[in-house]
Amino acid sequence: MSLVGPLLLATFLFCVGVYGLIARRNAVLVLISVEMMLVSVNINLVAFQNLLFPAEAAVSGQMFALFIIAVAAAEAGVGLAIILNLFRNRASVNVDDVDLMRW
Amino acid sequence: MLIDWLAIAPEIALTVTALLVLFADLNLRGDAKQLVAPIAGLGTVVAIVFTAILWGDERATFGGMFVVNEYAVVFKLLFLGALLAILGISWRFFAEGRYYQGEYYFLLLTSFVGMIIMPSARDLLLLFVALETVSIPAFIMAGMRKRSLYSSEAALKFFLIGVLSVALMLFGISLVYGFTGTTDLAGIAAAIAAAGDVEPLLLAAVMLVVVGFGFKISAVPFHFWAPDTYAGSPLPVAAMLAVASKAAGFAGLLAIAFIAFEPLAEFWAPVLGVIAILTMTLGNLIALQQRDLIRLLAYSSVAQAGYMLIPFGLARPGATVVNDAAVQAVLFYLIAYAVMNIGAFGVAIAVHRRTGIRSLRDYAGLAQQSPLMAMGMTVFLLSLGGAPPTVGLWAKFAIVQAALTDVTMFAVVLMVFLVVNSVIAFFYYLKVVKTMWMDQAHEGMPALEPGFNLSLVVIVLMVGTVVLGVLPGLISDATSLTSLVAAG
Amino acid sequence: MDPNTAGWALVVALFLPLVGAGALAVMPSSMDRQIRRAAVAITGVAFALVVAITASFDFGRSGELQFTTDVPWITAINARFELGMDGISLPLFFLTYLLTFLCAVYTTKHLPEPGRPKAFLALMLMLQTGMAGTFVAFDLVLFFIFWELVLVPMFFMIGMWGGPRRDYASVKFFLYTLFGSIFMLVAFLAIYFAAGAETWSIQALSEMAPFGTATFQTWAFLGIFLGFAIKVPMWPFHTWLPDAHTEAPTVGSVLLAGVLLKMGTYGFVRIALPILPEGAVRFAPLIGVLAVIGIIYGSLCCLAQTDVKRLIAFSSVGHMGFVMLGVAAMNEAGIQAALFGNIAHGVITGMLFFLAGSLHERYHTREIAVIGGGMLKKIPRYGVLLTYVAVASLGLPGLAGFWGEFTAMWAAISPGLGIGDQYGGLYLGLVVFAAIGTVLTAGYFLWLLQRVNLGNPPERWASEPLDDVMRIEWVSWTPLLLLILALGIFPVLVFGVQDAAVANLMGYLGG
Amino acid sequence: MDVLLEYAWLVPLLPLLSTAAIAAFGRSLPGKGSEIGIVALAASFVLSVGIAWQTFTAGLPEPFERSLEWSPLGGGFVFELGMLVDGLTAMMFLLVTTVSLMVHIYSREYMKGEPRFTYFFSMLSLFTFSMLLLVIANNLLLALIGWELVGLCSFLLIGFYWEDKSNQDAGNKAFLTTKFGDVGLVVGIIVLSAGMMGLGSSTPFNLQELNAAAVAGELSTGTIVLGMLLIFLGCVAKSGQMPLHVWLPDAMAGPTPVSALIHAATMVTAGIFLLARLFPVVAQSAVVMGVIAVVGVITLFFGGLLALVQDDLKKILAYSTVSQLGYMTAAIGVGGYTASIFHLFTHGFFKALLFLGAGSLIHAVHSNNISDMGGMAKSMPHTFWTFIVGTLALAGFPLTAGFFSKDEVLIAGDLWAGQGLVTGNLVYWVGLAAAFVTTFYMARACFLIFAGENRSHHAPHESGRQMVAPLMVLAVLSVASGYLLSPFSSEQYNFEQWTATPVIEELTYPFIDAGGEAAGAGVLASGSEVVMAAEDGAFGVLHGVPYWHFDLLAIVLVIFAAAVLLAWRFYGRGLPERDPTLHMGVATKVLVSKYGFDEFGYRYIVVPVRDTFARWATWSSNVVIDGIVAGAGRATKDAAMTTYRVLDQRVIDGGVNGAAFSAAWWSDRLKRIQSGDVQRYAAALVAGTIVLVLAIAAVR
Repeated sequence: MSLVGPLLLATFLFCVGVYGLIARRNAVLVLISVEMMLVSVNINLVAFQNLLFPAEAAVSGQMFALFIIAVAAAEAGVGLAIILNLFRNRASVNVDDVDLMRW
Repeated sequence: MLIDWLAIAPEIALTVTALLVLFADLNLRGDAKQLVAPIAGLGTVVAIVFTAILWGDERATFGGMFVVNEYAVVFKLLFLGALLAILGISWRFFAEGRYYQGEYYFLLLTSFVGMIIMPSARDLLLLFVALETVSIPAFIMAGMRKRSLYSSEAALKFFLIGVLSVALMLFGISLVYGFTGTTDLAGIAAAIAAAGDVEPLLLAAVMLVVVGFGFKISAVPFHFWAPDTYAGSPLPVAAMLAVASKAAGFAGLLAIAFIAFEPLAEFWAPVLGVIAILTMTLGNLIALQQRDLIRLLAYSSVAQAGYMLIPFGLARPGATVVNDAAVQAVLFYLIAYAVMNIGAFGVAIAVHRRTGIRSLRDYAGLAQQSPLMAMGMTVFLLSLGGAPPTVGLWAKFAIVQAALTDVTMFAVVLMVFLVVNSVIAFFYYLKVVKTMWMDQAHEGMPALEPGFNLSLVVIVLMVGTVVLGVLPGLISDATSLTSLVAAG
Repeated sequence: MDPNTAGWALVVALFLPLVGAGALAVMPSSMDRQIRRAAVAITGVAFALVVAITASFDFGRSGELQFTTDVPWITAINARFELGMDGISLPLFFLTYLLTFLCAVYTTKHLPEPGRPKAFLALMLMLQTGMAGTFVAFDLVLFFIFWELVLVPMFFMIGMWGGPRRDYASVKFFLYTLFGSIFMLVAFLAIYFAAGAETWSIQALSEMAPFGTATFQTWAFLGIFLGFAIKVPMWPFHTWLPDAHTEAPTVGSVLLAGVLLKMGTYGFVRIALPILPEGAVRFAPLIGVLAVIGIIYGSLCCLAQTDVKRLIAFSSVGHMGFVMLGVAAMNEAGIQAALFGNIAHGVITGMLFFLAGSLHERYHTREIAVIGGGMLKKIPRYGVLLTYVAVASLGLPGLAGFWGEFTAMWAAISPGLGIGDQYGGLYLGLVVFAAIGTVLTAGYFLWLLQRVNLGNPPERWASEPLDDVMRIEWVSWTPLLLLILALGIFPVLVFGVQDAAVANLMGYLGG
Repeated sequence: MDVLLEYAWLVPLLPLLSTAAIAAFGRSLPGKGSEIGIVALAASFVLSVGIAWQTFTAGLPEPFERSLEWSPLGGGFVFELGMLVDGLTAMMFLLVTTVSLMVHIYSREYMKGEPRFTYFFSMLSLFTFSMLLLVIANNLLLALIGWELVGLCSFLLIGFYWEDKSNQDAGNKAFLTTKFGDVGLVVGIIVLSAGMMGLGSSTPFNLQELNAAAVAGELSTGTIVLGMLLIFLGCVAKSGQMPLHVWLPDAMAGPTPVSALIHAATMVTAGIFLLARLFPVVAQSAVVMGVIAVVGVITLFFGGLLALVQDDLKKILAYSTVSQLGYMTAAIGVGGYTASIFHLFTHGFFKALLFLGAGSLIHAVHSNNISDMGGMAKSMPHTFWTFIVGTLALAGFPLTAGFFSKDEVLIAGDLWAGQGLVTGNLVYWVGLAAAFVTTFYMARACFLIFAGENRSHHAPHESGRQMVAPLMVLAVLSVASGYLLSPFSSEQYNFEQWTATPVIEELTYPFIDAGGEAAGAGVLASGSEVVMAAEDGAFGVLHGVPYWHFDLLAIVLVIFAAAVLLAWRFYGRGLPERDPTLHMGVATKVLVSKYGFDEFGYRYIVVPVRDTFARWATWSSNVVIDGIVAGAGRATKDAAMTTYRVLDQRVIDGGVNGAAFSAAWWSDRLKRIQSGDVQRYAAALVAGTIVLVLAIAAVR
């Protein structure tokens, strides 16, 4: 199986994630876009592992993917907590409103 | 495979302490909660003892993923020392601020666990885990003051930029893995060296990895979060972010730059050099305009990161002498930076905790109110600027020295920027000093009561700054021993 | 004391003031008197020690280092704690302690707003260690530390006890000098590596010299030149000086003019010339030209001043011009002249600033027009002193000022190291212009005297009770007044001490 | 017995000590310190007499030199504190100590009741010391020190009455003008010493070595010409030569005794003395001698003319001093070494006499103006005859000192002309013309002062003993001193051999190679008495005692008679109620109406001389040269202002500050990047990353 497909998919997901992070106003959506980026990374790793280095004993690619999933979960939790707290303080999850501090 | 427990003893000690703190906080009630701080301090001391024991011997475990050598030990000691200092300046702040001190100390310790792993990590995976262990608790700590808009805004900005940069870094890592088929730093270096001609995409991947750490050390253009986060989050957290987590970032950056991607130095060195120039210049110039002391310190710490990036700009593949000099310069600068910057934040906390003041103008006449604090601040700022007889001078000295071990045109350019920037920096450092000493105090300023721990920390750091300024040998001798080659 | 073994004496003399500063710092601010007395005691003891050192100095071997201390300091970079003293260091070292002592005495009665003698004197003592160290440090790194150590206390002196524009002046002083000294540091490191990264010892490097390529010598010298030229200050790097002097408190100005400026020339003679001879030779004509421009220019500016203190400040530019002209001559006589000019200017201008200070205390203004003359009638003793010192400053033979100026011109007529063959004409021109500078100097001093001293006091002062020179002022001034005369009559006091040392120096320069 | 010479250093030292002593506890003494000065001066006077006798009877020995190394100057060169005692030194000693002593005594009465009486005396002593130091110096550097010190004393004493501005200005003018000359002197000394260093001398300032080297032709012509011309500039300023004489008349603002001592007898002759000291060097270059001669001639003539239209007695004397100094300078320029210093010697006495006399008169009538005097002969007999003696000497009346010395100058010019050197003729003829002028204005002054009625508002009375005694002593000297070098003086012991030294004796002028009939430059000499010093037949300095030059004597007498008669014609009966000086139109009418001869004389001699020339000279002096000096001063001040305001404050300083400000400006712009919007941050971050990626690709 060719490496092109997975890589294209990963890149596409990643770019979507970046776009979402920059463009979407809703904090939750921003968070989701971040998750998409991480997922794309996982796809990359697993694809490389299986297609390029199937013989590697340490299977470090997939290991890495597993770790990323775990960490991503933690990040998502923390992120949601922060957003929740923000929503408590000001009844909005709109990222634009968050600009008290500048300069 | 069996585990070298002694090698990871400091990490274990700190983790256990963290759990203890959490447990104690859950079970203790009322003022008894105050106990958590001493516990944390005690645990840190234990960790320091373990680390000290490790001085001088070479250990590796987890299949070489985790390495202990002098380089790592120096870093760990730096982190643990910083931890002690931050505990010292945190205590009254949280005790009186009715914050969630139990959680705070737990998160703080956890974050530091990540930091002391960082210099030992010799695998991208471990580096990544350590980095996240540093960051995630930090995200929460930044938002510690739950009711404060500022605090939560700080947390959000910190979090978003953080995860974004991590994502970018991970993408880079995945590509690197794709090229080299391993995540072991030495292995990566070997693979790259073997590969011969260099793929542009690989270089791109390298840059993406750099971004991750660039965020941690708040190098331009990844620095935007820093001022807002420092300003918004509780001051001890700001101190921690400005010093410890920045140092952690440098530890990681050193590892990947001088071990994994050392063969590519000819490509990334100039880029990092340019980033250094941008960082120090931009940081200094913006700092000139700051009226809020914390923001001023934030930008100054951005500029400081710029100075510390200079040695990276000097790296060259295979040039062991230059690279070692560079690493030592960074290490030395980090230590000096930790001493003087934590001190500066300590004084800021002392003033702020009592008077709620952060605007520069309100520091007027601080000298009359509390000569000790004013003196301390003066020493720290002069040191940050690099005036003798303070350790700051030697930090800059070390960088210049590294730059001149083998002079190149680019090195000269970097030097000129360093000189000009140090002079610019004095503009705003002196501005603070002048306000404290030469302006008249406003009426109705509540007197300062820094409290014992804080005063102790400030005094110790102040003395340290000056003593090291007179006898830099105390650390330069240690840092000069530590070279990454031994660590490779 | 045996000059060969008693290195401790130098170390003690050097760090005594610093310790004293610490001692003062712990005294409660309420003990105003005691603090001032303590400062006098400290500086007095230090000065006595220096007198003892001078007494036991082996003048027969003034060319070699004496009272040496040499211990490892920063092993990582081979920096050593190397102290010593030869014929060139001794006079400056002595002057430093004398002036500081007198300043301490003076401060027992006079201290500008906002008082706070503790802080003031502590800073002064720190300053003393910094200044003195510069003259006896024989390791480039150590030298640099002492050099920079001076900045901070002086910054505070100007910034806290200074005049109305003190903020501007203090920051300007600090940044201006800092700027130069960082380039100097870079140059030092360049030298260190060019010489094989083994030693920072000035002696050793001088013996190794010349090393490095011609380009290296030029660039390294340029770096050092920036550092020292700003300190001297040479035209056009002088603009920090008038502001600093005008705003600084009396004691600050005295030390600034008396010692700080000397550090620049000393640096040129001790470091720049012997370690980078080729660069020095290449730069000599430039230095000469700048020096003479400084002479003419400084005097012209003096003619334009309306503020006594500012006038004196500008006169320093002119006088240091003569000093640098001596350096530019690049021969023994020139170096001698430069160093003598250093001492003479230190004593005379230091004294002038004392006078300007107490002038301000009496009239509460330094505007010549406001004072409006008649001081010889109103406060005759003071007027006589002013005349005496002014006349000394315009280089009258028989007083200290003459020897530096004349010998500088005399030496510049036949510059050494083969510069004469190439630039003989240029140097002749320099001498002529320098000589014209002496006329201008005489011009502005006489004019100053005419406007403040002579004539009848204007009525606004006629009734005012202004007290003549007070006892404390006599005490703190007499030594300088005598020194001015002594140096004028016995130039050998300085020339003789320096002779062998300068000869050594020229040995390094291959002259 | 050289023992006296061994102690020559005491001569300058004593006045120095007295200076200190007077300053220290002069006030507490009964005589306010004056006695200390007089005692000290008397002592050095006695010593000087002894030394003079020593050298006078010693024949022609090598100069007596003693020196000790005072200080190294670096490079193995030494500044030596040393004394050089020869005839010239002894002569100056005698002159300075005598006049100074007289002035000290005189001042006791003259300055009585003055404020700062004590200060005055200590300054007098200090001046005497400085002058003697300059005289005794064995090297140029030491001489320079003395030179500068006399300048300072002059400055301090001119401005003695510093309450009013004009005196302050006079003092500054004097100091600065001479200081300007010192630029030349200093650089000149440096140039010569550089030459000596080139010859490997370790004492490059030593006078004897310098002279010897010059005579031996070791010094390059360039060095000599450049060095000497520069030094001469110093002399021009100090000795009031044109065009730098402007300060001298103003210097009369000082007390009269000061004018007598400093601005007539001693200090102003320092320049001449220096030229005499360096005569062997001067004599090496035709250019130098030419310049000196021309400057001297111009000065002696036009300086004299200026005195014609003065009303202030001291100014008249001042201009006459200028003119007499011109004679001395000119004499040096035409090789009249002996003539020059002989005139210096005699002039010292009679000019001091005249000034002290003037002082006595002014003391009596409380005015400087001769128009306020008149008829003094009756009321002040002693002053009268002493003043007349002085006048005769100044006018060069036969058998007075002035006669012998001035005529020697003329003869020197004549002999020089004999070598086909035009400057010789200049000196001879212009010198004669100036003699006429001198006589005329002195006669005018005398008539207006002593003849006619008393025009003052006070009852004039003779001054006291302390003032008259010095007058008498000086009067005697004004006549006697001339006989040291006259047809009457001895073959072996006379002024010429007294002041000559071996170097001078063997001196030859390299630029003159007239073999055959050689004539002496130094003295009235010709024919049998002439002894050639140089074997090669080159024109050398000759010696021998003078003999009567009846032709010259005749001319002098005629001129004298003419001038006096002319003066007497106009002023003989005191100041006419319609003073011809002011209303010459009326005067002309009177003359025309009476004698055609008078009219002729008046129209063709008096008018041109007194009005046209004098007016022009006055104008040139006061307007042009003064104007230039003043203008220079103003220009400098303006230049100063501009330099300071524009260049220093704006450009240079502005640059420094500008850098700082621009930093602030940038800072203000840059900080706005921190927009506060987290997504912008993110965008920036991503953008940054992309740039990095591209950048590194570019690096590759």
